Amino acid sequence: MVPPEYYLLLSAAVFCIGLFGILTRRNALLFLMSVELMLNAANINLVAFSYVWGNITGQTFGLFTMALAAAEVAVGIGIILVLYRSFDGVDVTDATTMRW
Amino acid sequence: MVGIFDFTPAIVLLPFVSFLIALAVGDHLPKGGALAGITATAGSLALAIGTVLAVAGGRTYDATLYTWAEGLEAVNLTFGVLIDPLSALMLLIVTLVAFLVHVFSLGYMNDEDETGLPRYYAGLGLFTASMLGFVVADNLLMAFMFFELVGLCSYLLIGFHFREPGPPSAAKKAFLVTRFGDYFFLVGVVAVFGTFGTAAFVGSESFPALAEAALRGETSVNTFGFAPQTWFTIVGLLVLGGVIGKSAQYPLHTWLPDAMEGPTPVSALIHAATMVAAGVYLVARMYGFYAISPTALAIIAFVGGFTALFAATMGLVKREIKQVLAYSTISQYGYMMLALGGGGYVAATFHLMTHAFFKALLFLGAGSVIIAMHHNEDMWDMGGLRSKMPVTYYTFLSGSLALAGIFPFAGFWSKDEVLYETLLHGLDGDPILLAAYAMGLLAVFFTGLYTFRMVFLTFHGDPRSGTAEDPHGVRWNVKFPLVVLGVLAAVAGFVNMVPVKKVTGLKIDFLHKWLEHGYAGLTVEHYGELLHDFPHYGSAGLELSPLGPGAVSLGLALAGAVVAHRLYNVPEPVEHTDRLGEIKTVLYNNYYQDEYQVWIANGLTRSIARAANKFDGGVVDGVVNGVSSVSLFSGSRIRRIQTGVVSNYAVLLTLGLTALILAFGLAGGWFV
Amino acid sequence: MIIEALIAVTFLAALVVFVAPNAAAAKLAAALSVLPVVGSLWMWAAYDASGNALLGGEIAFETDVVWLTAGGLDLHWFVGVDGISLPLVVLTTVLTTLAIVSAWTPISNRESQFYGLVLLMEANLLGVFTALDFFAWFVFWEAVLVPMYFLIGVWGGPNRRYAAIKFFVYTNIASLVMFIGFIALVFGLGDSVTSLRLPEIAQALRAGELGGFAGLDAATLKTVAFVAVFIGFAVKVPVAPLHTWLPDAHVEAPTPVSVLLAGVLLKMGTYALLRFNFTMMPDVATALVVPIAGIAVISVIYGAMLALAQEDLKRIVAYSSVSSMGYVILGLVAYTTYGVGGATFQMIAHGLISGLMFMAVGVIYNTTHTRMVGDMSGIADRMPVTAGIFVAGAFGYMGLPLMAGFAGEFFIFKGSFASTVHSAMPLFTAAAMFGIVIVAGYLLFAMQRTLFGPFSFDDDYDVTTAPFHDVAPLAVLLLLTIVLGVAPDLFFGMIQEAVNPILTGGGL
Amino acid sequence: MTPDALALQTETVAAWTALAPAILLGLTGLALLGVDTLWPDDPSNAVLAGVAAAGSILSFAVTGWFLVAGTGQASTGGAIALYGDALVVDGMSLFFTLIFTVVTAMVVVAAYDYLDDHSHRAEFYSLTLFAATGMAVMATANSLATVFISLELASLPSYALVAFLKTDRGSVEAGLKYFLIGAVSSAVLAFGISLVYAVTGSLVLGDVAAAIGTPEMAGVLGLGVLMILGGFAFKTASVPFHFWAPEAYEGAPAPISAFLSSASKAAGFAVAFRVFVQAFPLEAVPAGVDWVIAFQVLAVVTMTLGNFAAATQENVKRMLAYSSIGHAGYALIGLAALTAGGPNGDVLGASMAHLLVYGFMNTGAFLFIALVEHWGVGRTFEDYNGLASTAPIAAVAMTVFMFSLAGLPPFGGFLSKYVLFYSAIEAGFWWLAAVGAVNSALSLFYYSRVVKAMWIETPVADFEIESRPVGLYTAVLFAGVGTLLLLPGFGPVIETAQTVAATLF
Repeated sequence: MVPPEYYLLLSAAVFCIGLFGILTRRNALLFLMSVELMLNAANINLVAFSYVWGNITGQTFGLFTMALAAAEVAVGIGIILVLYRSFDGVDVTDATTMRW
Repeated sequence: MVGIFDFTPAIVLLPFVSFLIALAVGDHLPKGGALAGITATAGSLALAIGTVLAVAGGRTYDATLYTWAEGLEAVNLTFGVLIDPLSALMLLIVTLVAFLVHVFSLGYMNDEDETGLPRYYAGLGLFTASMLGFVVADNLLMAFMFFELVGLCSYLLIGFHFREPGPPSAAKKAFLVTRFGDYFFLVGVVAVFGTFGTAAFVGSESFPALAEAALRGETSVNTFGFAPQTWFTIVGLLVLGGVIGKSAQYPLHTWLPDAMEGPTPVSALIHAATMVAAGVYLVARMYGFYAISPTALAIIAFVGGFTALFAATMGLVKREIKQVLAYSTISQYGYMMLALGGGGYVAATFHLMTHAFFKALLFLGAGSVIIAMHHNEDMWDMGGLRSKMPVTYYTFLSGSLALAGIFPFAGFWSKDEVLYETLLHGLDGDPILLAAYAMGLLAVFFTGLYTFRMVFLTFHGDPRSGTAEDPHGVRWNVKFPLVVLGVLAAVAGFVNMVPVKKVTGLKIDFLHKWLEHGYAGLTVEHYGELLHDFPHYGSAGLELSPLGPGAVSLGLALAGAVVAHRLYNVPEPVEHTDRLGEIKTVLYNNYYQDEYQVWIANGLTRSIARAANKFDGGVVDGVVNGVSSVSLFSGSRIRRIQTGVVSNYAVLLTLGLTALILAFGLAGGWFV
Repeated sequence: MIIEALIAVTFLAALVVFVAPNAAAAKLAAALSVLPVVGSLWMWAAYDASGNALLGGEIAFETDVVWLTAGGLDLHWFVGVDGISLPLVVLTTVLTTLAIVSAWTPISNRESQFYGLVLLMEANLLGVFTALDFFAWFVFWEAVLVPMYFLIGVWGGPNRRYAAIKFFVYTNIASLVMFIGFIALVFGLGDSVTSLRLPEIAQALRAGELGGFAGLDAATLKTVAFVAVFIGFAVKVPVAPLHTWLPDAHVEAPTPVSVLLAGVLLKMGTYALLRFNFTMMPDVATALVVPIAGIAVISVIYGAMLALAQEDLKRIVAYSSVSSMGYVILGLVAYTTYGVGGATFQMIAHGLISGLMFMAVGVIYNTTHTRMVGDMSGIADRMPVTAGIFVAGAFGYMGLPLMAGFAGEFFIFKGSFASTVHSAMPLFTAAAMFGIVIVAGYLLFAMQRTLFGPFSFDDDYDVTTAPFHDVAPLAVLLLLTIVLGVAPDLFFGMIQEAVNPILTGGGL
Repeated sequence: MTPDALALQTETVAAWTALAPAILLGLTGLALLGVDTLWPDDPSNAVLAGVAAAGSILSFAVTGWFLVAGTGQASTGGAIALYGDALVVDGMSLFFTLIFTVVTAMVVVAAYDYLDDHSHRAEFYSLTLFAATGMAVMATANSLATVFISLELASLPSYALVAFLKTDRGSVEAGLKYFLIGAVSSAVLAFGISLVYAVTGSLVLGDVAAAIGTPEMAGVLGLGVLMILGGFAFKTASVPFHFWAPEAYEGAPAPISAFLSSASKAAGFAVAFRVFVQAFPLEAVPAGVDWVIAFQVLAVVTMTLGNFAAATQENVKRMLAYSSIGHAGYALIGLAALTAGGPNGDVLGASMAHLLVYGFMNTGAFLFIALVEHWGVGRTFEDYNGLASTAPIAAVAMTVFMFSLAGLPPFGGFLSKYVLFYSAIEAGFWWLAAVGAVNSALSLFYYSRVVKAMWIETPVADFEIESRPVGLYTAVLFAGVGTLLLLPGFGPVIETAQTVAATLF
């Protein structure tokens, strides 16, 4: 079988890719997608180690995570819409009326 | 049974009551409270006479009347009354002079329609009360407290004319200079308490007695790590600081001439009987403590002698009559100090008494002249007053003869004894005493000179101004005190004619006898023993006829008088000061004593204070404000992290977490 | 219960005045503030306890109930007085009433708030001087700041905002430093104390039951805590160089507030120093005698020199307070009956005299609208009575015998000169005593320039005699000063009874 | 009371009833939606606010009753575990629920006036209630799964609520930032949880605690722990996950700022306390994973940054936002001052008590801001000048909040901060207390600026304040009275907090 460390490395890689996206992308939607990547990195771990440990806790939680991710996106899209309306654009770096 | 001594507190309290009366209802009283004051002082005088008679009967009195602070597991601080020959005599002098000054004030203040009379008489009353309290004090602390009150009164009275610029300044100076001396006095008082645990003057547990016992090795006291002899000298000199301040000895004499800004009766009171006398009286009061310290005695004598000469020279060139008297006062108290230092306890007391009479007389006489001259004090505007105001003239003359020390007036006997005692003990081989004696002797000549310069300029020759042509007359209330004092100035010396005794063998040194009884530790004999045992005065046991020295000093005095006669007893006298050349300016400026003292008090101290203020505002407070401004600045920087760009937040967030993880990873060794 | 009654009455009075209409507030506050005066005087008359409240002596009018339990240690409502605190209670009530009366003229806006806050502060001050449980005490201690902040901030002079905030934050930081030091000490005591009652802590500390804590061994902990607590209180006193909030606060505060600030609030600091540092940790205090006495001397001389450099009458008196408080520190560290007792007495004396001076300055200010020495001259010509009392008060400040100031200072000098805690104490004493010359210097200079000489005044206000209710408080204070100066035993007896237990044992 | 409480443990009443507070909140939220749908056209604000307030107050009452009755506490047989230990009702959960419910009540009452001229009121109330439900569940979450889910349940409505003022750029921006940071944080949290699961093979806190003793993969475990810590740091607005807070609080509708800064923050601490104490007990964690140090760092940095940044603000609302970051730092002491075998119950309890008091005073302060916004007065300190002359009562309340936040007596904040520092020193962390003391001294500076503006300064322009909104006034005064009463009434609070906290160890 595949040693668990590999799963960890994979998930870490995915997580970092997501993080990289967040740090570099200014488009709100891409930002959201990157977050999804990070969440899925977590899911990789959960599922993999659910197998390693031989219990389904991980898989179940993985499902929950996906559902929550969807909900999050729903709320996020809403917010991005109003963002688009009031700042006519989805560039997250435009909204800087409040600072310091 | 109720004895006269039960009324001793009344001697002090009567003037105090008059102070309260004048203060409270003075405005509504006739003569603004003067009568209350006169009555009170008269009462005090009567009681004082009674006390003196009782003491003459061989009785003495020492009682603690009030516990000011009761120490638990610590000493009590008390007020008490000590009546012995010395204090009784002083009571008599003070009450008499105070009484006469009150009477004189009727003429000087009331008749001249001065304002603020209640304040004036309240001041006089408190002044008298404080001085009397000081005189009867039976311990050093009480003495100090009344000593200070005397200082307060002098401030109030010197500054009586507070609406003019001069008096307030003079009053401030008087208090400040004496306060400087009193600082050392207070340290001395505290030190006495710390050393002996008591400040009583009399009794086997009194601090002089304890000090003597300690030196004789009979007991031990806390001398703070010094040798007893050294420590007692230090303490004695500390107390002496107050004496030098109050008795206007060099270098703290500068306040006294300025104090002439006060009303003339006040000057009489201050200089003759109260404030200035207080210093010398204090030394006499605790003479047992000084007698055991050669160093202290030598310093006292030297300071005295120097002051006597020093002040006399300055008296030569003054224009205002009161200024001359002021410097003569300083000079005369120098003599008393000289006597005390020279072991002439009786002589000092004697001169204190005679001086009280003739100096009061001279001031009151001067006051009468000033009334006559419509408050013009410049002697060069006077002249020829002899015919206009004979009573004043002859009494003033009597006082002057006494001051100059002309036989047989009072001053002659006392000053003569002062010099004699000093010389006698100096010849035991004490060069400092001899030096002091020499200065004292030289001062005699100057005394005669300035005294008669004053007399001639004021009363002889032709009038030199309109006012001198027809002076303002004076009434009985001025003349009466003058006459009384004039007589005393003439005859007071007969109470102690030591030379005569020495020559004729008659037992007529009444003052000696007077001071020989009383409390064991406070008698002349005891002081004699102390002087013999510790500074070894008179140990050589040499005999010296009083006639020689007496003749010398009398000769010098007469010489001074003659010179004055030559220079100033002419129809049109002129200033001869130019002959002095450069010295003249020096003398006019009083050897620049005021200048440097004013510079210390004002220039130096104030600039230090200003520097301290800058430091306080800049550094000390600067740090405080600095802390706050630094915090606020760092705050304004910290908030800059919040750029408002959400991507930066993500970056910072990631960096923060990464930093945390790395730190822990490295510390926890996860990555091995 | 008299103490609770006292505090409660004052609180209620404060509330009543708060809601009263502005017009009536002044008189109402004065009338109500008489109640605590009566109460405290009754306490003084009825007082017959002896000994030190912290060291097992009798505690008069005691109440002790558990309030709440937090963090293992009970917090008590524990109040009572002994010979040290009772005089301060009396001082507080009397001075507050007089300050209220003296506020009638200068305070002309938002009166009800002003007098309400004054009474509120009085209530808290009473709490500070009577509380014997650390927590209750600390609550009152901090609560005093709030009314003071408003009193300075709302009714103060032009620069009042700065002064108020400075006072507020500075003293609050100090309190927190003190708090940490003290709590660390309490935990260092471990199980030997079951509550925060000061007597318990004091006795445990003196019994040497302090253990190590937080990595510090007992000795170090004690020293560190002592220093922390000392600094915390030194700011309140204030001791140089922690004094700079004081002149600003005084100059900006309205006169009645200055009176309370100098008269009572500064005493909080010295009182706390006596109760905490010098009663609980005499061994550390005597070990640190040189720095402490040094600070005292510096405060005396430095404060006096600063006063000498001031042109503003209020600043002069403010800095001279720093100077006078230096004497108190010197007396405390002497550990003799007269030293510590005199220090306590000096708190009262200085409270009265500094109050008198501030009021006198205020009365002059009321008509001249300036406090600058240079702006006026010959005021005595127009305001003879005020000037007279001013002079009397000034001489009291200079330590004129038979006035309270001299008694306090002389006791301190006598006690500290003979102190055995260090061989150099006589030198420290002599050095500090020179303050009496400097104080005479600046007060005499100031009086000569303002009160005396020919009358001249730049502004066009007509300088007239002050109204009766301005002068009356001055007269009362002057009278009290003289009474205490002539008969210091009125307080000094009970003070000594409370002080003497401090001087023995506890590592001394 | 006790019989009923005991009854809850027996079969007569189903154990799930112990969740009544959370359930009530959730039902109220649904009910509000129902009202909205059934009601012809726009339902009346009063009804909605009434329902919301009633629901939260009822839930508050029930919680209080449970707490007094001893449900889930030692007196009645200890914590009630439900659904395979996924949830647990114990004293601590009830204590926190108390905070959430009372804050929710105040917020909805205040919102009654605040929403007067807005649409979508029903959504506002119901979202608030749902968020509250999430928080109540957070307090009971006993498994990392429920922790994550309940946390999201609390967060998602909050995002929407912050952006509630759709047309207001500030509100939208705040919502965006809050949401994006929140999303990242939740991802981090999820990943952390997955890592912990990877190491321990369980999500139930107890089992995790049992499994972490094994040293292998300590690094992964530590990574997971720190990431979980990060997730909670977001909820509690602690450095470095605090960046959303200033903007979110400033831009959001003031009642929501109050809600987030008080209740949501408390919820974050609730889970943090439970997870770290129960899942990673100090006795068990491997040496390399000493999370206490991390919390110490966070506590110091957070309180310092919050206070220093707050000191230089011109905008009162933003100042309060930073100050609430600072207070998060104080509350973190509860975790930072833990020691193996130390007086942990006292420390944690003190922190909980502080959060309760903070719930009152901070909510009150933000609601005062809401009141001022309602009046249309500006947000800067200058705009507040002389406000006391026009609205003295509200100004008095605000003064109480400010001094209480600064930790001055005689207010609740003084006592809670006192006990917090006290217990920190007790635990031996006197330097933590010292840092906290310095900070609260500095905080006094900026809090008193508000007081100064209101009372001392003279108004620049006279205010046109026509209305005295009853709801806002009620909420503000309630908070004020609570802040005052918490000084004398602090005894039972701190005792309860410290007892319930002690049972966690």
